[in-house]
Amino acid sequence: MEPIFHDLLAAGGGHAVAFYACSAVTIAAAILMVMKKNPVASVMWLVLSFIGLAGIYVTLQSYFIAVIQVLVYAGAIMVLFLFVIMLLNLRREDIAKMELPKVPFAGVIAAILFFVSVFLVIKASTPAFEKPVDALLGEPALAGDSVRAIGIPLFSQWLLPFEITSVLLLAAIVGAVALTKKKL
Amino acid sequence: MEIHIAHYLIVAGILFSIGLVGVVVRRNAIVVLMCLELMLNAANLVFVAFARMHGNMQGRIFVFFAITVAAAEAAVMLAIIIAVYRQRETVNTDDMDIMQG
Amino acid sequence: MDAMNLHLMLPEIYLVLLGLVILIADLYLAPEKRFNLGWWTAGGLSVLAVWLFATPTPETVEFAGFGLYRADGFALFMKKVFALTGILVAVMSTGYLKRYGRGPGEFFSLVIFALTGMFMVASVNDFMSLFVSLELVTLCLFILAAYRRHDKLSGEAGIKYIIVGAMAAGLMLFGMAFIYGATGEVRFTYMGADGQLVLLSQTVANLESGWQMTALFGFTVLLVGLGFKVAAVPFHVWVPDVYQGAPTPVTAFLSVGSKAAGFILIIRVITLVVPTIAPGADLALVDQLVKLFALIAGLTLFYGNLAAIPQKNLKRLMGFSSIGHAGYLLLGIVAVLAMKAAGEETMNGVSAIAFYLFAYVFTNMAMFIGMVIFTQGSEDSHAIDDYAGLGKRAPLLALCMTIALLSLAGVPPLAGFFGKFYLISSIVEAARLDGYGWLLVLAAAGAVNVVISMYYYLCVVKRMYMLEPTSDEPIHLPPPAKIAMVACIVLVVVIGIFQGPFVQMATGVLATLGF
Amino acid sequence: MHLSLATLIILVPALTTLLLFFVPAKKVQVVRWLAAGGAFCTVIISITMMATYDKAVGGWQFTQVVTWVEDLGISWNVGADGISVAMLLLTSLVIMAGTLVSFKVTDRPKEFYILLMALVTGVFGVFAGRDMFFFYFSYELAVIPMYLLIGVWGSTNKEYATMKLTLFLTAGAVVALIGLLLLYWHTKEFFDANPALLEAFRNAHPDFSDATSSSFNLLQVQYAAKHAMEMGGPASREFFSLGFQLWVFPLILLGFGAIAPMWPLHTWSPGGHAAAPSAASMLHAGVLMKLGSYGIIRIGLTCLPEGAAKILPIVAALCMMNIIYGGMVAMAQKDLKFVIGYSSSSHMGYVLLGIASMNVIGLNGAVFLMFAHGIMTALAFGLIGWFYDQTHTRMLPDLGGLAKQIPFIGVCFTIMALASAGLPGFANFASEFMVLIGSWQEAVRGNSWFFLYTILAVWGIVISATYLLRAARWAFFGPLNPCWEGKIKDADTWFWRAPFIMLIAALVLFGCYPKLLIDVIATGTGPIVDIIENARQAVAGIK
Repeated sequence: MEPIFHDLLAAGGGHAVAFYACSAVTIAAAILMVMKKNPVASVMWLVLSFIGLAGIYVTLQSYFIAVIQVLVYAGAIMVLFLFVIMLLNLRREDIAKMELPKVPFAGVIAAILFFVSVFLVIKASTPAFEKPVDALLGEPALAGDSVRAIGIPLFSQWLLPFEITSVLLLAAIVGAVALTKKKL
Repeated sequence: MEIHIAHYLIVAGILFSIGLVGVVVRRNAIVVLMCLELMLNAANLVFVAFARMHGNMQGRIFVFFAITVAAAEAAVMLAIIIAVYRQRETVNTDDMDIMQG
Repeated sequence: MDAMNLHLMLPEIYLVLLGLVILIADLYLAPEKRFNLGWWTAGGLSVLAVWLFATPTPETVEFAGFGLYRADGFALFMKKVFALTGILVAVMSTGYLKRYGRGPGEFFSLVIFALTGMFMVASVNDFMSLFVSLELVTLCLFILAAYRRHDKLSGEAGIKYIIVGAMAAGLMLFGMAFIYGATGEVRFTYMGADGQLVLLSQTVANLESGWQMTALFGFTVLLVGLGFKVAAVPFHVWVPDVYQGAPTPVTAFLSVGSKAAGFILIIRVITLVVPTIAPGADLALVDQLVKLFALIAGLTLFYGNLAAIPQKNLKRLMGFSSIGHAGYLLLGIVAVLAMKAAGEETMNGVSAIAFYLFAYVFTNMAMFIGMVIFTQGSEDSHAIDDYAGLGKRAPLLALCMTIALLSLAGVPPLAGFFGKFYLISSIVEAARLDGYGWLLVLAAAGAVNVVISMYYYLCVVKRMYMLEPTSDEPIHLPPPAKIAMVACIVLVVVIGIFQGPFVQMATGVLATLGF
Repeated sequence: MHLSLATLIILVPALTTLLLFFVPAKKVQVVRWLAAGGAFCTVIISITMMATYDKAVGGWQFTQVVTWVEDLGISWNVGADGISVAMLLLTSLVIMAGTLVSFKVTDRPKEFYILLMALVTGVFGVFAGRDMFFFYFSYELAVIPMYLLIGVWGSTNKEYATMKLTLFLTAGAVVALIGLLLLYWHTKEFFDANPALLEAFRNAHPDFSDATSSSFNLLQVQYAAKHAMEMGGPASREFFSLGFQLWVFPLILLGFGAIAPMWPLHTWSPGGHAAAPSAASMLHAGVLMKLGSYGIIRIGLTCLPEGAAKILPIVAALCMMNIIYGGMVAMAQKDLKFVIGYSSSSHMGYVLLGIASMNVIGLNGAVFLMFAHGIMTALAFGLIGWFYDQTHTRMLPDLGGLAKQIPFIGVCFTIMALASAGLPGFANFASEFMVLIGSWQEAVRGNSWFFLYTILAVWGIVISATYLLRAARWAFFGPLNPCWEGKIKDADTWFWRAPFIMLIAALVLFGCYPKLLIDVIATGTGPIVDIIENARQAVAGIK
């Protein structure tokens, strides 16, 4: 599958089109996710946003990450969300109204400030980011974005965080059970 | 039309900010959690973009761990939400104001 | 460097195994015997503590886990702090859980897993392990905070904590991504292309200015994320509610363990990733951080201590006071940063923080053990007025809590006094540097806050000794908790009078802070 | 291990505190006698120090140095010079009287004595300490027990008064702390830059042969200050420049001035005295307030003489506020303890004036007055406590004619009032006279403001005579208020009389034969005056 994407992206302007399309989908879906009053709709938009993000990963030639993104996020985590929403069977009035009282207002300002600072940093460091991404397409270091290329360092050099993650998942399982099991 | 790393970073910045707004504005705990997921994903995007630029694997492997952590966090948060819902039949964070300073 | 060196990680392996043993033993024990798991935990952790205290402070840094794990003096010191915290939490939880009556196996295994995370946090040498271990800590604490799941307060605390915690995680991740972007590396120390050991801070120092700007942004966002963990203003909002709502032993664990973990990481990032700049060079990068942290430290000090004054609930008061203490610890961070900005590698701030945390463990734990003992019934409310006349109802308990409060306020001859003294001394030292005279204002803020905090701590003492008791019900002091509390108090006094060996322990961490 | 007397005098009350912890609370007599025994030991020790202090040699004696926190240069560094010997004697006499007077305390006596002994440990620590950290440590140690002593055993608005007192004194302490830390780091820099001088210091002081550049040792700081000041003009030199001293000296002055208590930082003191139980206010007014002026002399004058030379003349104006304003307010008081409280703040003005005049006789007078006033005010509070326990009022209009009921107390009180008003033959007279002469000398030397100050200070004595004699007359003479008829007991056994007689004896002894004490004090103040004289010449002419 990789060569197909590769060829598509390498075609004149293909990369830019793919990037803009995927970004537009991701951002629009994210905004809608925040705006929608019904949590079920929010989940759906978030799924779309994550799929768009997977598309962006593809334009970065991180195919394996893109697959994981769809499988784990769009597939597993979001199903869990939907499942909980259904389980709780929220009454209509509980489906939160969106409002902008004073405290959240500060949050919006904080978010804008945050974005502005990201933007300023990027602007200030532009020369550093100058490398166009599509020019990198053929560079050999990236040819190896396969399961193998990720797997080998993951199980050798980066084994330690991997092992910690196993404890983390165990703790999460124990905790989830301890918090929700009816009889303990 | 050339796409630079900077473009990706700006997309990530926008996503992160949307997530931040959502966390603060939304009152439904589940939606807040979704917004938090969005923030983590924005950070993931920065990692992948920079990994692409540096041409090394570290950024991508980091993303794996980030996704794993996000999944675990989501599971725990949903568990807490269920526990809270059982007590008071709501997941609205505005109603969580028993404690006063 | 490129070896697993499992033997260095034995404490962590031991902890994971201990957690698993508790988890499995829970299945096989009769229900009424399950509460003994607390003693298993305390026993297991005591073995670990003895082991750690018997380990000599390493002379050089040793690496394990393919260079992702560093065994150095600072890590060892912090692991001692964590092990002691764990023992005390286990002791006070046992009685508490018996009253609450559910889930000891899960509770104690989660405590141990959180400790595992803290141990890893003390030893991390790269951003990936840092992120994963810190999340292990906070994830366990989320669950523990919400552990009284039939209690509304506890659930509320859990939700608030997890929202803020996950947000902090997002910020940290974002910051790390930018640092990675600037340097192309997530390890703090790594083998360079020429086979030499490279410190990430050197890499940052050698970057061109655009990338340094990116790295500075990364530091700032990362440190803001860590600011959430240590409860620095303005990222403190979760503290009072979570402290009040969480089960009291968990509050104790949070106030010491989580805070210490956050400070370790700030120190690690500052010593290993933020570049030291030679005198005369362009100071912009670190200088900005000094100013940022000085501001945060000042705000944290004043907010925490002023907001504590009107509190009616002791747990909430402890929450605000812990914000105040975070402010004091941040003074040490500012001192370290200022030293770095001036191109000096003396790190008195780090040993002051280490000493303060060590003293803080016993002081705070004594206080919380006292609070756990005080609530006889299963309810977990701590209105300060309930403590009226405690001096007559339970003289020993009142005495211990008074000493703990006075130590928190910084009164000699108690441990807290010397901790504050040491921290203020380190910031005055930094103020002697050229161009950093304004740090004296921060030292003055630290001094003023001694007075403010003295006020609200003494208000609690006043209730205990100067008012008449509201109830005549005698307070039963269960022997294990009593012994633990008195031991803590004795240590508080001993550390306060014979600081020498403890200061030596704290300055011992400095030798291996770099490579 | 050999323990010097200076170590012993700190350890004895500390050990007494510790022992008291293990005495069962029910054994009240054991508790009392244990505390009294501890206090008695300190009296013996301080009298021995007084008797054996070698005036010909002078300087620090009874010294002991034990490393405490090596990494920071902190040591258990104690000793006594002329000033310390006088102050230690004062403290031990007051605590002796205080423990005896407190035999009346029936509410939780064990805790009471524990706190009293802890407090006095701190006081001894300050007066015998030669290490800035140890000094500060002891100072803070002395402040906190007072909170509980007043809060639990006190009266009259005690909760407010005790909180105010504690916060004021803590605030003063932390301000002084910043000054001390600045001195510490400055000294370290100085010795780092001049390693030869560090070597010279080590050789000059065999006790400190392993001294490093970072040290809280007061002697080392003084050594650094002295040599730094020989290295160039006040404005131009690198270390201990005038600018530095003008920064740090005010910190020390304000910090210790809060407890001294310097106007306008005195507001905690009258209320605090009034609320405190007898023994606490005896210690508080008698000893604790002296910590402040002692700190200014011990650290401010010796380590920062040029700053002191510049600032103290200005501070003298504040002393006038103490003397005159304190005296006027005392006149208007109805509550007897408030009268004495304000009079204390007024008398401490003389001490500060003596310090501010910066000459031999003024400084000697100041230290002597610290001693005399300490004894006198302890006597006053002890006496007031005696009848307050029975009448439960100290309001002058409610009292009257008490001398008929309690003649012994009445006589003692009159003696106290006369002593305080400056009747010749009492230590107060001698010391206040010395302060006035010192102040006049300063005026003659060229600072003409001191003419005014001296005249005002003389008037202050008249004011104090007025309110004290008025208080004595009101409370003890005239017709007896019928409601006290047969209700109050006099100090009718020698046991109860002992503390008062002891204090009066001290006042009379040193009043009639001041040379006994002044000779000792002079050995301590002499070197300080030399230092400050040099500094005054150096800064003369600098604006």
